Amino acid sequence: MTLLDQPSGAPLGSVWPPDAHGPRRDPAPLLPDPEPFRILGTEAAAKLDPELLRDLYRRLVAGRRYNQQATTLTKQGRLAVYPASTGQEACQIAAATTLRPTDWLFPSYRDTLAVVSRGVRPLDALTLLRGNAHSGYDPYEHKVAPLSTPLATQAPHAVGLAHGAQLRGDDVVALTMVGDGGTSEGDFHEALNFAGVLNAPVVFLVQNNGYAISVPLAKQSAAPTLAHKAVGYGISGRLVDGNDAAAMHTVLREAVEHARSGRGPVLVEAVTYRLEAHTNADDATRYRTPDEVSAWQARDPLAMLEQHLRDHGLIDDAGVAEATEAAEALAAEMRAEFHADPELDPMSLFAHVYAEPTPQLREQAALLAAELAAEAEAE
Amino acid sequence: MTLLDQPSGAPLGSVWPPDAHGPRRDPAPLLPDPEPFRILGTEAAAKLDPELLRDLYRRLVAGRRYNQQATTLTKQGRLAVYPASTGQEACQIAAATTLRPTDWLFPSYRDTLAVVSRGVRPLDALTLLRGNAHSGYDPYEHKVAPLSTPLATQAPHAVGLAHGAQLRGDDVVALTMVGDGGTSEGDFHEALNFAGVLNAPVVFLVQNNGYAISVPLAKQSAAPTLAHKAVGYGISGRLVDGNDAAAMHTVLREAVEHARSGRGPVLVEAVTYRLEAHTNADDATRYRTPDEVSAWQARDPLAMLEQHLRDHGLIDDAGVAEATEAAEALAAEMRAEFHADPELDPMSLFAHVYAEPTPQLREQAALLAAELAAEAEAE
Amino acid sequence: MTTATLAQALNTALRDSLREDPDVHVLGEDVGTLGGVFRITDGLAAEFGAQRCLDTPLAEAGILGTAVGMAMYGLRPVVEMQFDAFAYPAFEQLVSHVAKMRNRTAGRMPLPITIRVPYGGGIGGVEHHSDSSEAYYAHTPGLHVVTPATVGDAYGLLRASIASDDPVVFLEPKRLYWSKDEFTPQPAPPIGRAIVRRQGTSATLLTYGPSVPICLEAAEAAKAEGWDLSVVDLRSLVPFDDETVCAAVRATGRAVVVHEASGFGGMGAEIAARVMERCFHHLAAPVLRVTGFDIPYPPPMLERHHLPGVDRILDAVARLQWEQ
Amino acid sequence: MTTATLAQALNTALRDSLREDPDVHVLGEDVGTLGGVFRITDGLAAEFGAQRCLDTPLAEAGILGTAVGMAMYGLRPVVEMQFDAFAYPAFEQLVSHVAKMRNRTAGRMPLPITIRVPYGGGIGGVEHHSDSSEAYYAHTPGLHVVTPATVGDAYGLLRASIASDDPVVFLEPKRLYWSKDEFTPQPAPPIGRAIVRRQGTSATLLTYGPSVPICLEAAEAAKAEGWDLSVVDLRSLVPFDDETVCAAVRATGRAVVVHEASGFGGMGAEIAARVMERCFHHLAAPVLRVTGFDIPYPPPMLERHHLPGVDRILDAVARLQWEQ
Ligand SMILES: Cc1ncc(C[n+]2csc(CCOP(=O)(O)OP(=O)(O)O)c2C)c(N)n1
Ligand SMILES: Cc1ncc(C[n+]2csc(CCOP(=O)(O)OP(=O)(O)O)c2C)c(N)n1
Ligand SMILES: [Mg+2]
Ligand SMILES: [Mg+2]
Repeated sequence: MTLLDQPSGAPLGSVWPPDAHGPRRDPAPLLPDPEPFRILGTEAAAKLDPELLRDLYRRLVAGRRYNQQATTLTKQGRLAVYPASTGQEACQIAAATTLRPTDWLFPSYRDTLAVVSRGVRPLDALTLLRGNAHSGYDPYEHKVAPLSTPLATQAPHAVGLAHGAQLRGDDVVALTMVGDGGTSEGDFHEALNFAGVLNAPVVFLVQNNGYAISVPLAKQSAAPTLAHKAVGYGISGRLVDGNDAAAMHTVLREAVEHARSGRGPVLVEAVTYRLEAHTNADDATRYRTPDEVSAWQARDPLAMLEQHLRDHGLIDDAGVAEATEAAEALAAEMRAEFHADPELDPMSLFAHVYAEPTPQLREQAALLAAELAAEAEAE
Repeated sequence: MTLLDQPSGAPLGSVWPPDAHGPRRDPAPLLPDPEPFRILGTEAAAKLDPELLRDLYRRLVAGRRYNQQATTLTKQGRLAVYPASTGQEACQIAAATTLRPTDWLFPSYRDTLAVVSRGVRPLDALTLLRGNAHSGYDPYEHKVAPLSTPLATQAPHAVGLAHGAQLRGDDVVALTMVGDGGTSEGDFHEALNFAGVLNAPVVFLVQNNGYAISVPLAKQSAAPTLAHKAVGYGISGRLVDGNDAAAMHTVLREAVEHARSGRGPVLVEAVTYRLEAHTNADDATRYRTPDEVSAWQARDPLAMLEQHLRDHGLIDDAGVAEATEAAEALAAEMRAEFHADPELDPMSLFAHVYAEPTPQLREQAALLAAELAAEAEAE
Repeated sequence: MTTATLAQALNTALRDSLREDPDVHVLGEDVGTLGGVFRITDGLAAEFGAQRCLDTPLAEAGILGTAVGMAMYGLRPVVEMQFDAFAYPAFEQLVSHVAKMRNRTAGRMPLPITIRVPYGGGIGGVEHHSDSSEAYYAHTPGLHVVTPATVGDAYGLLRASIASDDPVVFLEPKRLYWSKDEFTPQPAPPIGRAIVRRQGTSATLLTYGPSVPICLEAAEAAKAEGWDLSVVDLRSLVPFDDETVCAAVRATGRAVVVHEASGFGGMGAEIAARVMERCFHHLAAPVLRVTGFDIPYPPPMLERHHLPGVDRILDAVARLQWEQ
Repeated sequence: MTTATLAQALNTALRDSLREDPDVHVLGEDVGTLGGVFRITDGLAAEFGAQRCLDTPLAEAGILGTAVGMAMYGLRPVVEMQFDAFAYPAFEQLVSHVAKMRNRTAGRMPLPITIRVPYGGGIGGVEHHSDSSEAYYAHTPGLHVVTPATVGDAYGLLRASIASDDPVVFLEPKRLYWSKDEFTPQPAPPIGRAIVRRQGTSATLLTYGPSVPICLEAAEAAKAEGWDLSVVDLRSLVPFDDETVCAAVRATGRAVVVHEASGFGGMGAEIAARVMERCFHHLAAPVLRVTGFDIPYPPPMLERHHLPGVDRILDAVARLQWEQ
């Protein structure tokens, strides 16, 4: 027996001075379950509202179609690049549907489906990836921050917004989405620590899809689970099956209300899988096997929920067809919107650098205007 | 009962695809004891080698005197600034004495006593704070990295060095020292995560002295203990009484050999207290009470060990006097060395910016040389 | 008319801003109970509460990132970075979010954040406590970069920065914190206006922040050499006041740029380049630069050799080709 | 004599370095199994093993900080930053440690680290994938800053950078990765030598990296206007080759600096300033700058308006006061 697992000496109280070292909390309640929380295939499933499940199903069908259509648009050159969330739709949808309209979502580049599920039009949610502007939607309209590309940098923003809302007495919750790779960034750590100290109403949703581009989780972290990181910040950690739409909805709803009730932030690790390549530009065959992918296809969140609904007679062919139609309508809308070329105004480059353009920017804008005029003449 | 403490569904194995998500480790062995490990005042104390305890005592006496002398030197303008480790000497000494000569120490600005305990001359260890150069010792002579001021930035260096040593098959351990405040920095997180993934032989010693300048731990972290952060990186966490010299030595020795044996990095939180102000320039009365300080004076690491030695007849007045004399000799040596003005060569500013000065630096050096020549003439 | 130090003027500016606008929040390391290591936030937590003047955990990216979120929600955060070099951990948040948020949201999400950074040397600080980092910020579109040199400007420019709807990097010349002057709190002209501190005829010194007093000293010393120097205090690096600067340079036909930061790729390069672009045929000599050397900031006992001083400035003036 | 892309030349340089020196280690995000998102490290993990070409966790400060420790132990790390903007999290490690370690240890602890950064735009990247960040590095004493524009230099300069005992920020012009040229691996001249790519008589274009081919194009187009332009490829920003640059400018008496990065406080400011300081009386007109605008890098569909193109360069040449 080594000292590293030897029991400690006398209890703190007996010898310790008035504590300058802050409260020592019991870690037990903070630790996640050893296994991802699941509902489908367990007794708990029966307890759930069938209408909720049908709604989740319809959203999953539409979400899957959205991913397919967006991917197709890249092939047609209508999107510069698209990081699909195919296989992660249950996470994407729960992230949006468990929030109130007054809550805030802080998505990453992969989370446009969550953004769309929050009410933003696909055309606007995908503007960054279409390439005509950096962001297509008004963050305040649907309370969705711009897609964040620098990994984990959006996490402290969520903490700051939640803190600000708390200062104003508003019962707003901020939910931020980070990938398994993003958890390695310093900003992830600093955000969780600030959230813990400020007791800010934030939910950190980590979509652990097994890879950061080509790097598997085993090279990313040695943690028992990513949810175990919560204890180091004195916040609650939850581990959930990210492909179980019912479990995702239940856990996130619980986490959001936990945060809203003032009981502190929550870190949720959703175990899921990216069925497509990192983006259309990536070649996933370089770093993972077809067997692995097909094994995860067997746990497709959409198929799993449909199976459950059919097994329990909660949906019939008509219901499925209806969901499919709605999804096709969404896809058709996307095609229509994206096949029109965006309007571009080069002079807009100078419009929003500052509230008022600096004298230097005015000079530069004049130069570009002259060039454009000359071009126009030439044509 | 909320879902956040509801047990999970079916076990992982039963439904999970071939794991793309890395090993799921049992967190139990990684969790620190609920209370700081102590030896003095427990039965374990009797088991310790008296000569070791006497040696630690002599070092503590000298360390305390070192801190006093350095503080005096600031009053005499012989040091620009000094962050005393008074009250933390047990941590400082154990950090040095539990390492082999081939191991590496990565200290922060407060850890000059650890540096001196490693064999560096006080004059050289304190050069940064004296102000005549950025660093006074050859890092390779005693295997001590330069004092690091940007908080936690030295932690990834320790990981990289340990990783490099491992690649070369050398059984070198790197020990890095960070404060409680430093654990909030992103670099601390990234270093622990890299160490966990690379299984690098690193010991992270966090001296939790209750404050980051004026900010108490409660405003720094909501973690059960800082040692609990270890589990989020899949490494072992240990909590120890940083004022118990015997416990510090025992735990760090154990941690160092744990790392050396390839069983992975260790995070050690030493609960201690900074008895002096942050530095001589700080006014600690602005943020803490005399009562708090005196309560901690009652747990003075030096007094606690001396008490133990006397109670068990392991030291007599002669032994104490001997230790005091050695300490006075050290102080005298410091006074002698520091009261001589350092030699300064302005031209050295250009000497080590690059292996070879750039043409631009040559021009600039010529300009300064001309100025100095003119000055010399003027005098 | 009372007198105050530059530090006190900054403290007053923060207090007045906190009083007038409930959305203003101060946050940073040790800004609350302690009042900041330079005491710039002294007494604010006591008067406005720990929430309005928040002691944060020790993580600069987290501090600035949190401020971004607060600003998104409509607050007006004022962030203190404890020292110049300790703002570097927040560099990604600053460059990739703070500077760009208004632009990437087509003006929908402005970030009215003020980032206070004590900068520069001359106070005997050990390494990492004396950096002049203005060039990093001035080269980053979307940021305003402001630096006061007088007690009055310290107040006026900080008020203007906090009131600005754009992010402002507010660079505080550490070594001037204890400089005293008569002081009545009053608004400054809008950000972006340089000011001629001394009107001369022979040559123009272009400078800012900690180097302004040294240039004024040099101008006095220059009289003995028969030179009557103008001194321009830029006050704002971004936006840049070409008008005032070029007028002052054309009036004398000669110019020297002075700053503490390393010269190569420093702010002085931009100033010299744009002045020569705009005033080429009014110049009798090239615009020269007197700056810190291209070396890591020296240890305290050697810093005086690195910092631009009166003699080095006068040597440069002497090189302005008076013969031809 | 075979042909290769610039990307392949870089890959060959890494391979040859790994072969010749067991202390050379490549580390970064996706550099192993994948071979990097631009495939610059393609096949290296297969040939030298996962340890010599290491897939790291996703944390740039951690990557660079780990490389610092490896270099302290005597290794020669070559770090890949995946994109320009994603090097910002490592800024503190770069400025406060990598750039300063040799100096602060009085030469005892040099850090032979090469930091590869794909930089610049023109590839239709979304925000944060097209930054030109060279000015931040060039202003940081202790760093060498190198950027190749040709297939041959890509090989030679990367070999020289890895062989250097000083830290080198090696900036790879993304948009030239796929440019092809004849290629035989051979050593480059030591870091710090600019090269005249085209000898002209009327004016001199000073440029580097991604803008070199555009300047050569502009020089060809300029013939029609009756201008015979010199084109200087700097290759190294730090150290800077004043000799070659000034000679080329004096020979024509007129100069334009061209780069992609925002102009204000950009590398062009330093180049223009030092050329005018040194060549003032040889110049018939001020040195002009053609650069990116002072705006956040635009979205893909608008980037062409931001980037210096042939027409904008020729417009600047036309403004070089040919009349007077
Ligand atoms: C700070 C930063 N470094 C690197 C990148 C480049 N990059 C984009 S996505 C990605 C992998 C992210 O993996 P993960 O966090 O697991 O999210 P996922 O793509 O799997 O959804 C990387 C390295 C980035 N966007 N930001
Ligand atoms: C990156 C960085 N930010 C801020 C500082 C300024 N600073 C120096 S010491 C200190 C407090 C450190 O507290 P802690 O880590 O607990 O160490 P202690 O001083 O208690 O030993 C701060 C904020 C710094 N040195 N580095
Ligand atoms: Mg992932
Ligand atoms: Mg502390």
